[in-house]
Amino acid sequence: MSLTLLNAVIAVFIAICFVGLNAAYLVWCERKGAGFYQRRPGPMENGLWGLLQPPIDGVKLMTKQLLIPGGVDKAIFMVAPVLAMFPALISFVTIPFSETIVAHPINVGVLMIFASAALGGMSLLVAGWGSRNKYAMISSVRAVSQTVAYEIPLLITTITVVMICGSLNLSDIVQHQLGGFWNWNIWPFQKSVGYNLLMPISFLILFVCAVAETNRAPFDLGEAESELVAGFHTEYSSMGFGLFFMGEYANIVIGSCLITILFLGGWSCPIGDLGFFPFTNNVGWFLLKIYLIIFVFIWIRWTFPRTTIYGLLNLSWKYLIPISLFNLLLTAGLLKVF
Amino acid sequence: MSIQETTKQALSELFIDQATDTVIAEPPPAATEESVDQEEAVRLPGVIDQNYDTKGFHLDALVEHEQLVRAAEILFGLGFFIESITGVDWIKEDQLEAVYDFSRYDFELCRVVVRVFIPRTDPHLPTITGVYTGANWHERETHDFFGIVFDGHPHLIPLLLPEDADFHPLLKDFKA
Amino acid sequence: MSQPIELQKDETFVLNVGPQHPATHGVLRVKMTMDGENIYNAETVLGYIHRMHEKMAENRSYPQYMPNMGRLDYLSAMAFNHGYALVVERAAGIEVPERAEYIRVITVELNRVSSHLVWLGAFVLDLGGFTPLMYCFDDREQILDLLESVTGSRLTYCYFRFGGLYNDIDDEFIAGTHVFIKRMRKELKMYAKLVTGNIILMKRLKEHGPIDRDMCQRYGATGPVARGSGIDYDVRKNEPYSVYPDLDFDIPVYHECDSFARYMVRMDEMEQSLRIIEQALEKLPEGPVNPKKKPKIIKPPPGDYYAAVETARGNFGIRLVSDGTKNAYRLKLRSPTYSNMHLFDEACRGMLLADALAFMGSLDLVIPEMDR
Amino acid sequence: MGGYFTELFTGTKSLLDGMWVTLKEFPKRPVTLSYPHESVKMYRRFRGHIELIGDDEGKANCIVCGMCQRACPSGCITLAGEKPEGSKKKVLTSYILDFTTCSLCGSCVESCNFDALQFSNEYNLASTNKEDFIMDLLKRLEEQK
Repeated sequence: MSLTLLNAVIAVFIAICFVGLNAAYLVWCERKGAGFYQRRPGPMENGLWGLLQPPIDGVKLMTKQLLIPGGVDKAIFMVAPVLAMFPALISFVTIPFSETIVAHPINVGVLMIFASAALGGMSLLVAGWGSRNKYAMISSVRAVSQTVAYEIPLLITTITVVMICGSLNLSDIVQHQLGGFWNWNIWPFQKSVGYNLLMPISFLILFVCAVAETNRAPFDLGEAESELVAGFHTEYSSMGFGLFFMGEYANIVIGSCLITILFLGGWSCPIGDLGFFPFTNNVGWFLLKIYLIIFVFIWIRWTFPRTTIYGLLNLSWKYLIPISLFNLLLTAGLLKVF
Repeated sequence: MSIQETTKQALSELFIDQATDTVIAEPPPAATEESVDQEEAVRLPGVIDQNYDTKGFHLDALVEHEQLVRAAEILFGLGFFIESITGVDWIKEDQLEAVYDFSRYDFELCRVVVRVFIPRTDPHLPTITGVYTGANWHERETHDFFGIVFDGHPHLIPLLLPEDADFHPLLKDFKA
Repeated sequence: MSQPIELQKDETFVLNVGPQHPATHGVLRVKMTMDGENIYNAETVLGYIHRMHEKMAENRSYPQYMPNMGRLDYLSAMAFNHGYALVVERAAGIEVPERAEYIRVITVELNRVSSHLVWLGAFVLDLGGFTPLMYCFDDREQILDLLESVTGSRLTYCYFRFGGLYNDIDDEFIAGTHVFIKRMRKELKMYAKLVTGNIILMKRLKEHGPIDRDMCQRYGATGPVARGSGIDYDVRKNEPYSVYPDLDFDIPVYHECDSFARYMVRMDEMEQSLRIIEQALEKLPEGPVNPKKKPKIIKPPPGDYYAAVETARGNFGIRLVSDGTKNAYRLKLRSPTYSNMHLFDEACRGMLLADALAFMGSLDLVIPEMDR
Repeated sequence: MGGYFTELFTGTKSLLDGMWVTLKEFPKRPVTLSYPHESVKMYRRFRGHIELIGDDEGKANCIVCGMCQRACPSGCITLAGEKPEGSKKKVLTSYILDFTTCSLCGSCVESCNFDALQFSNEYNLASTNKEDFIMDLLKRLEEQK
């Protein structure tokens, strides 16, 4: 028992370090990427290629005054950023980075991630409500309706994969896809279900849902800087804002981890385990895959304009949910046949 | 019949019941040598043609202030849109002039200017917001700058000036 | 979609959009009464950057007032200068040499393209897309460099003089303009792919922000706003001035009356402006750019004069009342966005906040010009 | 139903088109200039603040006619001159430009008939001190020599 607890504490500590570093350097990547997409160099001044920018930003955020607007409910106002960060950290506990690197493998890891992701939506509501600001309020209401709408196709798609792999354990799902890229769930032919032509589309649906769940452009209705100033974190300064920021990037990492595990074979080497170093199933492949997905996240963000709330809900209810439901039924049928 | 003639005729009907039958056929002012003040002072209500090349507009209507709304209605019916409303302060004559500019969207070019003279003390005009909704801001602006009160205006509060402004900067006797 | 919703007056709250808000592009304030995210009504509050340019005109001589024009609409300062030059030339009876007229047209049209580029970038930024802004500014930079090499400044040009120009253009400028036109044609295709075709953008603009013909007439809307509502009104065609009658160009008109129509009008106008510039460069005659005889002190005869030009945002009119002295007796500036913005209140009722702000972006507002 | 799938297809295609455009920009070199490290060459006609033109000995060409002062719309030029004994021409003794109100319109340069004024190429004019913008152009001319 105590060993498990210690294990968990160490895991959370490592997760915090990982999340913190990731958040900091993902911001750098985002800014640099934005720069390259926009014909400019991005951060350049601090260190080589601006690599010192994130720590300096961190110092700036930490030394700033934490302003609390007059008349807010202080408890709620203060708890919101923590609530944004906490579920993201929890989720990392179950994510298998490789066969051995996993903090605490849970049999129902998928459920665990979704449970904490749902909690993430809560933080936006709390922040919007606690800020005593009309923009923040509108933003939080938007964000919650968005989360509700996109959790459904996300879950349905995940269930499809879970059915194919026959397990809710994330490690088992990856194990099911080992042995070369042709075994990944993204392809329309599967070992267990034969030909399911909708699998690539399911992957896309999961991807879109991940973008929407993490409140990223083009689904960043919660932030919508040209409409709602800064949305739910309008009133936050200093580390309160910093935590929201870190939470956002942590969520992006979790989202891409989930996509990698469910569809891209997790830590598996794309050409099968050849038995010598880079070509073994190791954590390097996992990280490579998640950063590739994050690159696409950044690419999308700096390409598209923002949708509106009805566009977002239309997409979810008219396209994503019917198609993913159809795929669920199809997969169930195919499972019976093969 | 060109739109200029149609408009002129339509506007002229405003002045028919004014007993002076010479008004309609008033010739365009040929001589501009005499000072504009005298010319404006003797001018009677009516519509006159103007030389577009030198003036920049075609028809010039001087109306009494009770004819103003009717004139706007006529122009609206003929498909004119409102360009602007403004004032001119003729301090020597102790008069304020309100100038309404109208123009057309189609290729029959016709710019119409409607003028009203009102006394400088206690200037009142009827609003034309009932005809042209867009006159709202123009009238508010004119109220800001000249203090002309537009009777019946739905929301006559300062627009460009601060909300507590009680001065009218474009009056010639305004000192900052 | 923004279906007509029964909005309850007693369940509303007031949302102050501006005077400091990212979507208002300046110090415009819109007091929106909202029912949830739907707008019940919107009262525009102007005057945060009001500088009383009209009073300044009464205290400055005619040439001294010229720099003020660039401060009205910082994005198409050239067209505003043109309007002012036109009215004074009309009043004082000054002839303009042909070469000067052509150069005026070239610079005004270049300025129009640059203004539309800023609008495009800022408009897509309003919709949440950041990258096109940077591309637009990159393209605009080429125009600003060209104009800077001729006029000496980048934004408030003050390039026109009564009867002529500040100085002549050189071969370098002509060559640079040809290069720019070639580049811009390519870039317009790129924008069509990146922005115009984008499904998200189309969904946000099509059938949103309706302005019909009747509304335009009542409010006096002009420029791309009117042309997006099926009104083929363009001062350059309807009331030809300068050498526009000699040049072959079309007025893009769209009949959909929505934000997308206004968007398309501006995109097509850039293409047309390039055409105008190309032709004007071809026809550019030799000769002086300033008239041989010009009154030393400009004193127009008493009377009132009117001139209108087509700026990037619509019909800019100037009414000049002269009393025969060297200062104007009264100068009225009729700015296009003033009328265009006025219809916002009526048009935005029942819209969602996001749509209303997209609609506001499609009106292409420049606040200093509105407040004057 | 047909419209449903057409829209799905064209919509997705338009998004991919857009992504292709931005991806093509990704490897290109930036077009910006890292300003404090490098700066653009100013155009010959660039309108900076005005400065006096001197002759070879560094004496100002200005004959103190005051045309520029009268031409200035915002009244930002103050100049004074005196007639030294035995000389016919006035000599400039001070030429102050109040740059805080100058709008760089160039009316002064145009009004000058004696080739005494020109635009400088200065554009690094930011300062936190208001006094920096009250410029003594005569001193500036002397310093240039």
